Amino acid sequence: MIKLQSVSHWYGQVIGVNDVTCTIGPGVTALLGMNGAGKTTMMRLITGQIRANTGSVRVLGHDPFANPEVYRLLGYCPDVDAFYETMTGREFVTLMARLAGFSAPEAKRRADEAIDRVGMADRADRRLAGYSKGMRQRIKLAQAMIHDPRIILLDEPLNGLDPGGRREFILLLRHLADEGKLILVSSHILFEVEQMTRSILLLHRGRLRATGDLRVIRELIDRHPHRIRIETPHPRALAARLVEWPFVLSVSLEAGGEALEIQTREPDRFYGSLPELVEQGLVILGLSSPDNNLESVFRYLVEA
Amino acid sequence: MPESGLIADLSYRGYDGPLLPPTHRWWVIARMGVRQAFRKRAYWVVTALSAWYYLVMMAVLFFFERAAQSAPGARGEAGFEAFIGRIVWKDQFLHGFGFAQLLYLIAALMLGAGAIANDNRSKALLVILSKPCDKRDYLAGKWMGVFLPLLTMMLIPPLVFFVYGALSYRDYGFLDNPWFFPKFLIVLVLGAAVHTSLVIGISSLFDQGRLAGASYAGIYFLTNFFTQLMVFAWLDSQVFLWGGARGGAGQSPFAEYVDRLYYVSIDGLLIGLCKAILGTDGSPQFGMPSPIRPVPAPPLLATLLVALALCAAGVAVAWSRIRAVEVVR
Amino acid sequence: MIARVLFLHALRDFLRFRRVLAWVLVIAGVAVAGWVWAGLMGEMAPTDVYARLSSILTFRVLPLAAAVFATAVVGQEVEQKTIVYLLTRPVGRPTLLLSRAAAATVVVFAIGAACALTVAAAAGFRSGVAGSLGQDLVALAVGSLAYVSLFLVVSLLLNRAMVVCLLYAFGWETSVGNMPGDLYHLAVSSYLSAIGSKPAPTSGNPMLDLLSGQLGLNLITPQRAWTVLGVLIVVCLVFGTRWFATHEYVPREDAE
Amino acid sequence: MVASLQNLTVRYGSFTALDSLSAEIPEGCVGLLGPNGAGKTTLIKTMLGFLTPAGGGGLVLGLDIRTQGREIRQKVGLMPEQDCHIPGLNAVQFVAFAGELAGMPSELALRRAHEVLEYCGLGEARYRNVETYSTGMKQRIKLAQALVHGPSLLLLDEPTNGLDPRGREEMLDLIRSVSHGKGVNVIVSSHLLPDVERVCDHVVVVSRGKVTEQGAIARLKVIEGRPIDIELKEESPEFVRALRDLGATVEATGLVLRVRLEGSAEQVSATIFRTARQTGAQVRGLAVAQRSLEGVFEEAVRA
Repeated sequence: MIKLQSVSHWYGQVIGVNDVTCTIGPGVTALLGMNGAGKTTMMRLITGQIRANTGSVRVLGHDPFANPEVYRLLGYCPDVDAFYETMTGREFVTLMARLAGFSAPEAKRRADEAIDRVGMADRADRRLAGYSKGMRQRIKLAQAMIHDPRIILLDEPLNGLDPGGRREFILLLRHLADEGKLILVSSHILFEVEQMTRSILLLHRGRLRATGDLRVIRELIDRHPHRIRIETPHPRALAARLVEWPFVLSVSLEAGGEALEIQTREPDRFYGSLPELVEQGLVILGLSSPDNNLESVFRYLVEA
Repeated sequence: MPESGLIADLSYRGYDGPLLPPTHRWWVIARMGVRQAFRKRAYWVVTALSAWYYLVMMAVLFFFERAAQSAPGARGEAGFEAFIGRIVWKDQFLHGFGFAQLLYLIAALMLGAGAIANDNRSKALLVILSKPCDKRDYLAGKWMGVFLPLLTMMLIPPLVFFVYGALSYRDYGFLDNPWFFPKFLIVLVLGAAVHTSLVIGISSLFDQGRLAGASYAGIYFLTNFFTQLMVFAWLDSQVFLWGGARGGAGQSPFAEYVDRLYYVSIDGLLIGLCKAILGTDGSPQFGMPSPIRPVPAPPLLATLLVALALCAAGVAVAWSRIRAVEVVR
Repeated sequence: MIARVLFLHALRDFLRFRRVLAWVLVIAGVAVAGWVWAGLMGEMAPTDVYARLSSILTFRVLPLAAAVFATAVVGQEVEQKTIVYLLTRPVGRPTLLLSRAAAATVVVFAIGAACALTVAAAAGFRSGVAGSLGQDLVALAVGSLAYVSLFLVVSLLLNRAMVVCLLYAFGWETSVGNMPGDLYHLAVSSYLSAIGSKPAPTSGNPMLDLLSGQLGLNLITPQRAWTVLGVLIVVCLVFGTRWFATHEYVPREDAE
Repeated sequence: MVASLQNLTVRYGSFTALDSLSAEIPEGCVGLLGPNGAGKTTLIKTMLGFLTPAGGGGLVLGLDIRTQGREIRQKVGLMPEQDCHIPGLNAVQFVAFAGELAGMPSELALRRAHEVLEYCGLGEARYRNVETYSTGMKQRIKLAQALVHGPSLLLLDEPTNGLDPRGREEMLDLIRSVSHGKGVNVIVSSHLLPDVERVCDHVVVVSRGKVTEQGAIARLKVIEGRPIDIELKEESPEFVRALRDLGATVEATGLVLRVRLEGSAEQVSATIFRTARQTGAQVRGLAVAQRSLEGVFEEAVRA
């Protein structure tokens, strides 16, 4: 669907994206990165607002720059918080539908349906100037999916949504992904992204740092072995036994005395041999892996 | 060497220093305005430029005096006497004030156009009102923040000329009636107040300094344009009285209003105010003889009322436009 | 079809209440100036009064309106950051630019025509004024198109376009009419006055001539004026659309 | 008690933003939660004396919100949700100006501005104009201008909004270090519940203009009957069936099973590991089940 071939782009001497090569297929993919890592630049390249200085960008086989063919199949929810403030939400979405080439009645119908889908049906007739951030975000979503695009790009879509709104949005995204659409979401709220997808695309300082499934990437981070925390009434006894296992790199006892933390590069073997210890009378009350989530993976990958 | 080893705890600590009573916050905002104005180089450039009439006048006087002394015998001296006789000292301040109007506008734009407009765009009110300030402090502070630098800018050139005049031309009657200078200061205060109120009022209507500046300049030039029409209407009636080319029968219905309509613009009003307060109709610039009679001064009370009305209007517009805090549900 | 939607959206945006109010005030100012002035020039022939006023007032307001609305076609959208919604629609950029420019031209012409009408009313609709008014309306039509396309190109190239356009209109064009030699060929207004109503060469009052830019000679024949303006419009629009279609219009990446 | 509000009612025209809302805000760090348009921002504005309530009243830091608005705002630091700064100033000038506005003498304000900027991690960007700041830095300088006059109550409206993960972590550390042991009470109004969980001890949930839930987070998260959450490596129906045979009630959602089993914690965990080994399932997570804050939020909002 989307193919980037050694793409670079810079504004003056500020590097936006530097030699990125990747392909993005259907389903939900998360575009992650620090502020200024090049996420917005990449989004603008794919939506054809800017042109790559080197390399090529292909969306559905076409060069997206100022290309109406691509925009017929692409929906974009921009990161800028800007609107035609004097219009109402419904008018704005209807206008966007008309500009997508629908007739007046068809545009009205689609607008009402999209506004309903983002839960703004009762508040869409007020002027945009008075909207809260969450409401503006929903209107932006509505206009992004009004013309049944095959690709939907969302730049910081969760910004300002309340928990209820975010849950509805994630369900909506999953539903759209099930219809075979390609959804690229750039977001900073990692614990939300984790609920959306496991396929990530991590940019750091303009370079592509990691792509693919989160779990696989986590395995590949060998510089940071897996940390596993165990809550037990007798940490020292358990620690003595764990140290004997060859695949346990380190064991550290927490000050509170009720828990210990081990580091291992082979989590599978560790989890597999734990039950034996329990059978030999050692007690494990709690077992968790503090860094088996997107937040830690992100932190490890973008460490200076 | 401090004997006991000490690692300071640089984490957050509260502020327990003195806190002034949460009143008269407007002075803080005004001082910020003044500080920002004095920091701008362009401000001083405009101040210097606005003194050009006074500088020219000083140069003219200086060279005439030199020429008179170097010329042989009494003729040179007499020529200078005649020249200086023609000069009405207080009118020089009127002309200085009149010729600097454009620069006063530029200063007002530079100081005031963005005063509230840029605040609207950057939502500065949220910061200011979350401190112990309210709308009154904000408006008063902003107004003074523009008024004080504008008044200083208007004040410096005439002050310099006054000192120069008082020192070197005392015996030519410069200080015969010294009361004209305090009156002139009142003119400057009113002039600065009118410009400040109008530019603050217009600035509050926009959220971009540039647009506010463009609108105020637009209004200024449009009304000024109107005064230009009156200028040559006046010249035309002069030429006519003077038996000029266009004989022609009756006089147009507006002839007698011309000298009033002449003042119907921002700079016209200020010049009118200056004439009315100084109590002069003005006299030819640079002491050059000229057949055209200057436009007579407008009635003092009427001009004063119009000026104060403009000030009130500007402030009222600004007050109504400053919404305490965007009420967003 | 989409062009019509763009045209109507731009029209609605340009004719917002606050903007219309501002221009109504301007036209009111013109009316007052015209009425007062006509009163003063009691004995002058109405057509001459009309022609004089139209060159001073109407053909000054036209470039002013053009400067405001031409820069709003693209410049304002970029500044408001709402350009992203237009650029990511399945609409060719030329259509986008031209339909919004058309809306701007229509609004500018409307303002110019309103000015011309008030000035004509001020000069009294007596003999001949209607004729020169008609002539002026034609000049205003082609003038608004010329000014809008010229200022559009300026707004595409520079981001501080409004100031540049105003300087051109009020600085260059007002003074070029009075300059010696052929400098007047470089001002749109000279060509427009060749097409529109032409005030009598001199009115015997040097100041009046200075103001209405009559001091210099204006030897442009209407035919040449039409060709030059036509070329100017075509060149500006073609260059503008090419430039708009090949360049990036994106709010500046916030500095890290 | 930082603030006590008695049936506050605020109306915008016909819309009732706060509907006789009563709340007792305890010391320390309190999370203010609620869906869009529930009245959170209105509550903050009323506490600061921006809006005069149609009915009811309250005290903030012992000062009456109806009459002593200015005194409250001198003791409180507000970090607004929207971006806001004073145009044309660099960071130090801006924060010093905020200090002077709060009543600090100008030279003390300048010294304090440097200190607070250093503290908020803007030490090296202190002389740059605020317009050139990134989203993260804009959030920090908003916190700095709220802290400059040493407030005893800090109101933070969406402090971590728009920050990247590292920025969010640093902002949360900042808030936690200010609110614990420095004598500064903090009220965090946010939509990011995990952030609130990491920083706050108490929570007040506002929905449709009323307080529908309030209390210590720890207490609210407890589920009666202490069920155990087990996370497996892959789904294993045999494991679930084996547990059910042992009389446990099991609710499976994806890889996580919520198990209720009689017996002490040690016995339950021993049985779980034994069954896992027998059925070849691999247990990767074992914890006492807690209601997520989102769960608390959902129930409070639905009420």
